[in-house]
Amino acid sequence: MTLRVTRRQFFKLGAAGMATSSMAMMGFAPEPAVASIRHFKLTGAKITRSNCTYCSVGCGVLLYSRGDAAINNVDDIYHVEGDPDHPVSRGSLCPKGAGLLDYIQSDSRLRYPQVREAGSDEWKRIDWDEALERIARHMKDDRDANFVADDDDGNTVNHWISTGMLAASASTNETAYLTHKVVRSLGMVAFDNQARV
Amino acid sequence: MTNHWVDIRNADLIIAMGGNPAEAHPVGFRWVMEAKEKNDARLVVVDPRFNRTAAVADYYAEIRTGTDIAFLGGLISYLIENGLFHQDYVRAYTDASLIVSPEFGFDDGLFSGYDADNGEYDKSSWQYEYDDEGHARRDETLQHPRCVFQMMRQHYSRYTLELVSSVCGTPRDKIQRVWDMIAETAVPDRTMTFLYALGWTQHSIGSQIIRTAAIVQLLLGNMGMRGGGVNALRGHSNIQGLTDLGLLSNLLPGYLTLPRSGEQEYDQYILERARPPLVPDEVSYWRYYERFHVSLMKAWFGDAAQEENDWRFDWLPKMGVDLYDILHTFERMHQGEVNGYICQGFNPLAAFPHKAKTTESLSRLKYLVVIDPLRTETAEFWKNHGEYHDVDPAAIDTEVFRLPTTAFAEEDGTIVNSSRWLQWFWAAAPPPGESRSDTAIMAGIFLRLQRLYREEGGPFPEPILNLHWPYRRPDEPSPEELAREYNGWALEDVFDEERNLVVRAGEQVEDFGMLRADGSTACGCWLFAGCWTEGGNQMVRRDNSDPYGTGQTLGWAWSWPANRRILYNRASARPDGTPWAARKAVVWWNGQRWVGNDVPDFPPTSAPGDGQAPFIMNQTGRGQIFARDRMNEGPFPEHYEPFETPIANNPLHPDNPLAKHNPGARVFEQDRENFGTFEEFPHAATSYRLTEHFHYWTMHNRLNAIAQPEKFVEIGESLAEELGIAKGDRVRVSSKRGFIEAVAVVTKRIRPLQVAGQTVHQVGIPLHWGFLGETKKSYLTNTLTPSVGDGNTQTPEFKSFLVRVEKL
Amino acid sequence: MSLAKSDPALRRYSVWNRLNHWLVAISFVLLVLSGLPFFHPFFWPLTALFGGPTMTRILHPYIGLFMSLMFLFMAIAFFKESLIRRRDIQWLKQIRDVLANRDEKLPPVGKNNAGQKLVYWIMLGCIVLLLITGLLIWQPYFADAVPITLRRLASLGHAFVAFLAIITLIIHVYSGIWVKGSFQAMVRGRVSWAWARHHHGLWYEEEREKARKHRAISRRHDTPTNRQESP
Amino acid sequence: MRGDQINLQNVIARSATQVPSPQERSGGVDRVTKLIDVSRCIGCKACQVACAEWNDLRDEVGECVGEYDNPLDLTPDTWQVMRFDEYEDEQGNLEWLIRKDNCMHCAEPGCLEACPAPGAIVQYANGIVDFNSEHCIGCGYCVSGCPFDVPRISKKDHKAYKCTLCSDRVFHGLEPACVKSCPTGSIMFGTREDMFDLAETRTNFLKSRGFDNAGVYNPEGVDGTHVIYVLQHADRPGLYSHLPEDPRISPLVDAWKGVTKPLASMAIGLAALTGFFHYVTAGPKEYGEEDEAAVREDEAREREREERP
Repeated sequence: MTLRVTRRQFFKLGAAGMATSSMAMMGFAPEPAVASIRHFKLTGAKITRSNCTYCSVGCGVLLYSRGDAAINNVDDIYHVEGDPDHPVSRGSLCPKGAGLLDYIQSDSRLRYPQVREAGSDEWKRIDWDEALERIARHMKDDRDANFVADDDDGNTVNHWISTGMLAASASTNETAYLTHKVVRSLGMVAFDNQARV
Repeated sequence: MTNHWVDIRNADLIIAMGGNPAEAHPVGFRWVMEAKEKNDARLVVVDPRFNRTAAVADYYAEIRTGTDIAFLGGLISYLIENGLFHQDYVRAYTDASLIVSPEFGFDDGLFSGYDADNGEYDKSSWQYEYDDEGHARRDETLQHPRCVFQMMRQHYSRYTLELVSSVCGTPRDKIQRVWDMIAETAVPDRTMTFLYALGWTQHSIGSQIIRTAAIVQLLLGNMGMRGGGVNALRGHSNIQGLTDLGLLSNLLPGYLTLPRSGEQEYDQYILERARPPLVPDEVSYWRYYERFHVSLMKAWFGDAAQEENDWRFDWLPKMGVDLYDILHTFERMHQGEVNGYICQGFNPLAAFPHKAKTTESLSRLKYLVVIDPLRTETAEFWKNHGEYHDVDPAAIDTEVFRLPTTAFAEEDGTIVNSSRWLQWFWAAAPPPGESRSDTAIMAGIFLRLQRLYREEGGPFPEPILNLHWPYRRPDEPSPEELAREYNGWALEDVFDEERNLVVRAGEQVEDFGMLRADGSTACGCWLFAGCWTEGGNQMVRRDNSDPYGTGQTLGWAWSWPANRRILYNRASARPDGTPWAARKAVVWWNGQRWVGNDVPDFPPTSAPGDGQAPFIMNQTGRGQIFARDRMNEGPFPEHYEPFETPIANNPLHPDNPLAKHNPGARVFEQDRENFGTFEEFPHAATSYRLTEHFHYWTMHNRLNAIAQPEKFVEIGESLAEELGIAKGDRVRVSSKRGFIEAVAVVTKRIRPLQVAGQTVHQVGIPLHWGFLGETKKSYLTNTLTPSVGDGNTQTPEFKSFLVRVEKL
Repeated sequence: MSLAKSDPALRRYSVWNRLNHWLVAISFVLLVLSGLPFFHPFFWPLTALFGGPTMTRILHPYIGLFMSLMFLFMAIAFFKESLIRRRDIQWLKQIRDVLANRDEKLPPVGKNNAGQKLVYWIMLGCIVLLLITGLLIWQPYFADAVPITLRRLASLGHAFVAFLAIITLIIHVYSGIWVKGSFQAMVRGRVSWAWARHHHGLWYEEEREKARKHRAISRRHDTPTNRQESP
Repeated sequence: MRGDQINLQNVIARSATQVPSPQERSGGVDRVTKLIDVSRCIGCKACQVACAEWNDLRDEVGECVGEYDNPLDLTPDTWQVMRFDEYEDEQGNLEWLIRKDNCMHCAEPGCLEACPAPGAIVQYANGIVDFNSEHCIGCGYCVSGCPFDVPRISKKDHKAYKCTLCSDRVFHGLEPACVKSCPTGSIMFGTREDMFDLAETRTNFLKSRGFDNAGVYNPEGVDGTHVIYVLQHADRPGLYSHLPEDPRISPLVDAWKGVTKPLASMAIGLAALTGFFHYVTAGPKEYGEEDEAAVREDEAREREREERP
């Protein structure tokens, strides 16, 4: 989409920049150093098309990441800006969208499963298998104990209302669909999402 | 949205009411600015606050929160009495001509059939008058005293300018000015659009406010038109998708509904929903309900769902009550009737009304599972955060799991924006640490449960053991597989009536028209059928060309239903099939079929002569002015005061206490005790979003924290003067349910209102900030809000409640 | 203190006077060298002498503070002898004779002539102003606190006063070269009786008087060691 | 490739530089301009956030002082701020005037004129005035020089910072970050000509909506700016958080930077020269034989007086 300098060129630029600028420090500044412009931070970035998942305008965003998904590299998103092709947003973003980078990289992002035991005052790190096993066990015990096959009027209801779930209105349709499928198979009806709040 | 974001630019008048698009949807709001500049449109804001939208509006009128029905009801009366409505449209495309049952009545704020003891209506009388074929009687002249038009006229005749002004607190000249501007769009070639959001929904009468707006649009002939419509801007990025996919207590994907406990028989269940036309020969599309239902059951239970076992009707849970919504569930949780709760990317402690109750409720759980990319207040509800959240961890026995999940930037998939576009996006980087996708987490939990039931057995294991799980990686179904599944595919070759092959076994269906009720098709969400066809993934399409210059961009992503961009667009053409106005044309009849710049929302070959009406999802084929029994508080919207109102009674029915608040609302006893009175809490408060933040996420982002770092409340200059509060002072805002402290923003933008002969001060309370993240620690706004919901949807009344402001 | 053979007979400046003067002189020159680059790009390469532009910007004010302090001592030491007298006016009126070396026509002067006194007062004024204006524009310490207009005024003032001081300096230095023996005087502190008589007649008389008294005292308890001999 | 626009010599003015930069190769280089239509601004701060994100700036998290403004003022880490003003006209009509405040990129930049460090401030042929921190010495003269009070000196590195009009993006054929993000089209970017055409359209639109005094803010005092405003009340810029009525480079700065310095420098040289030639003509000032003789007489006289019993 924009200037594509090869990496070598880019290093040259950098080196030249350093040399000339340190000369400039001595007061004997050659023209180029003095006029040198800023390095363009998107040079060589990988661009991924995405959508902002804050509000329901659904603006198109471009995610710029360092790294080319090579096996020895952990790609890292370092810049986000609007997708000019998107018919609604046409490249613009609101302050939330413009700040998406700090959400992706927020210090508040969780990194591993944790549990807070009853009455405890702290989180304890656990591994995924333990987390999922314990959760499944909880759910099964509760369902086994409280599943309602027939209500007081003798109607078959086959529902489980002693465990509820809130689904995420920022999750994908695919997540939502699978979640719904699973939830109903368990007979859950105390089920909701942000549509109400 | 009935229309879509870009279509707003086709409007001649934009009414921002019950929403603050510049604040909450700045980028979508661009098209309002385009309409102003390119279409010479006017922007009018009717809101309690002179907000960011008002900053660029052509006209602003203040209004008391929660009184929109009065404002619009008065408008309806004004339009009718002055003949300022689209006569032909109303006669042909609305139910104005249908005759209402003689049993139906309305007296001093209550409709017929009210049971004061249970606070419920018997809605049997809320019907049309039917002939022997079960078809509604009609009077095309609209003169019959009981035709919907005359009933409506009579109903709103009470909403005079004087009354509206005294209810809303809006000066008469301003009301008149707004009404006049709206009336100008009654002509065929001018359209007005309503932009609303949670400023309308979050009231005990929210749904009815929106119904009133819909009636106005039908009167003006603005439905199905370019630049018209009733447009819900919606909140979260995929709130539309989750609603479409039915992730609500009583829904199934595609607005199919779960059976109620009373509906024991499958046939009865279908009959109830496969609605026949109430006017001869209308489309009444829901008549195909069974096709969608059976296809869903095949998608979920595969071969286990067969005709002989009613497609496993019994495997669907049935509703014991109308709704197990959040208020209902947290009430039961508070009673100790709920043991487990799973929050997938949801922060109820911050997001639900009456925080104290929420905290107590969560504390009574045995286990809580929080699946989120971020730290949330909910996940740490057991932790003591000092004055902001003062609890004793030792006294809370809830076991809490916190599972890290991917953020949008780290996953593939689609979200549905409020234009109903399904847009596919791609992952750009791996998630931090051990985070997993929500699908992997749900699959992980489910497969373990399935194993446990296989090994240990347990009550009613069949749906769990037989859930159709065809995924290549059972522990992490791919978005592609899931998308193909909700699009639907043929299990056997499908033929039409003339035995023409429609779709081959194993192929993806092209649209919901291909679905069948005989088990030969499977479809996870009929509404999304067509999003992933044999032609591939339609949701990745990126052709943004706009050949007609209408902004429809049919080649961009995929829009439900059937890639249609403007709903009810048949109504953009006259009954004879020619557009009402060239500059508003969407679809038209070319002699053989319906064509246009959008996908026709109509049977493509139904000739104008056949006389089918445009609102094909309705049994009447017409826009419903009269809601029949579909609403809990009445077929015609009526103004009722918020449950916490700054005035003594409902000015419309001063002598009927039953009609003070929404008679159809559901209120739990303990919550009723927690309502405050205006004697004790004199200030009318409303809560809302700021553009710099998104709910409780962005406070975790440094950039947004910098832009709006600390909690504040907005107070009008006159109230501030009264209370001796200066800009920047710290104030305490209390309601019956608790208090918060924040910085005072003293502003000219909130003015005192004269309501029913008294002065009412309104206080604005942004909902953002909490005790986590990068911003200054703060109290949660929902400490203050009341736990009562809309009569139909149970959406909490976040927008109108009472507080007392004090200087600290 | 020790005397070299070559040192003339008559003492004009004490050790402290001389050290003080040269500390001021050196820091003044450094200030000129570090200040000129900011005065005009023409002098920019001078920043190299101070380890680059930024270092120059950082050092300049500190040198300034030091010089101001040193100058204060000197100002006190030379205060009395720098007071302008009536005869100085006459001397200034005859400045042409001064420049043309027609010294015989000049009225006798005391320890300092009017020119030297003027240098004293001009420098005193300049340095006070430079100090004040300098502080007002001193980044990063005080500048931010100063109202923008005042800051602009100060920048202008600092430049202008500096110019004045530099001109004065040039005159001062040249006089040192021009008037033979005076450079020596500020280096070793001593001048010959003849030099004194020629350039500072009145001061010469005072000194002779002092010398006479001195000899009288020394004769009473005769100790050859401290006998003072003139050439 | 658009990257060709990177031209390390494409500088029309450099701070502290007497000789002109290469000017010939300006063919086809358009002057760019950023238009800020205040009448379309909703104060959402998208531009503010986009600016910080693009320039890798993260200012301190401040506090609320009772208004929407935040950060309250420009800082070395905040190169633009939104300034909110509630204005009630004579009829009591309320207007919420929200102005994006940042470097105006003057055609005659006071900062550049005041800067003593060669090349620390440059003006590119496209009109952008850019700070080159590498050469900034932190003297703060640019602050004195700016008629809009824009540059800020960092407490971290004591260098001056301000909006660069995203010179890096512009040189690569992109619009500045703030412009791209703007949701309402309040901020527009393009060639100077196009922006003035657009400004006219927007002004006429405002006039058609009853803002008779709508107009463009492009102060002549600094020979125009490369950031221009469309104002509803162009007759009273002061309404918009004290936007200067008639900004110009302070006469003080002019006096200080203008003629004074070359003249003074010359005078200094002259003074030194004068001295030299005086020495050549008049020669040194020395005492003569007569002084020595006189001294000897005095001594003789004294001696005989003292030796007399």
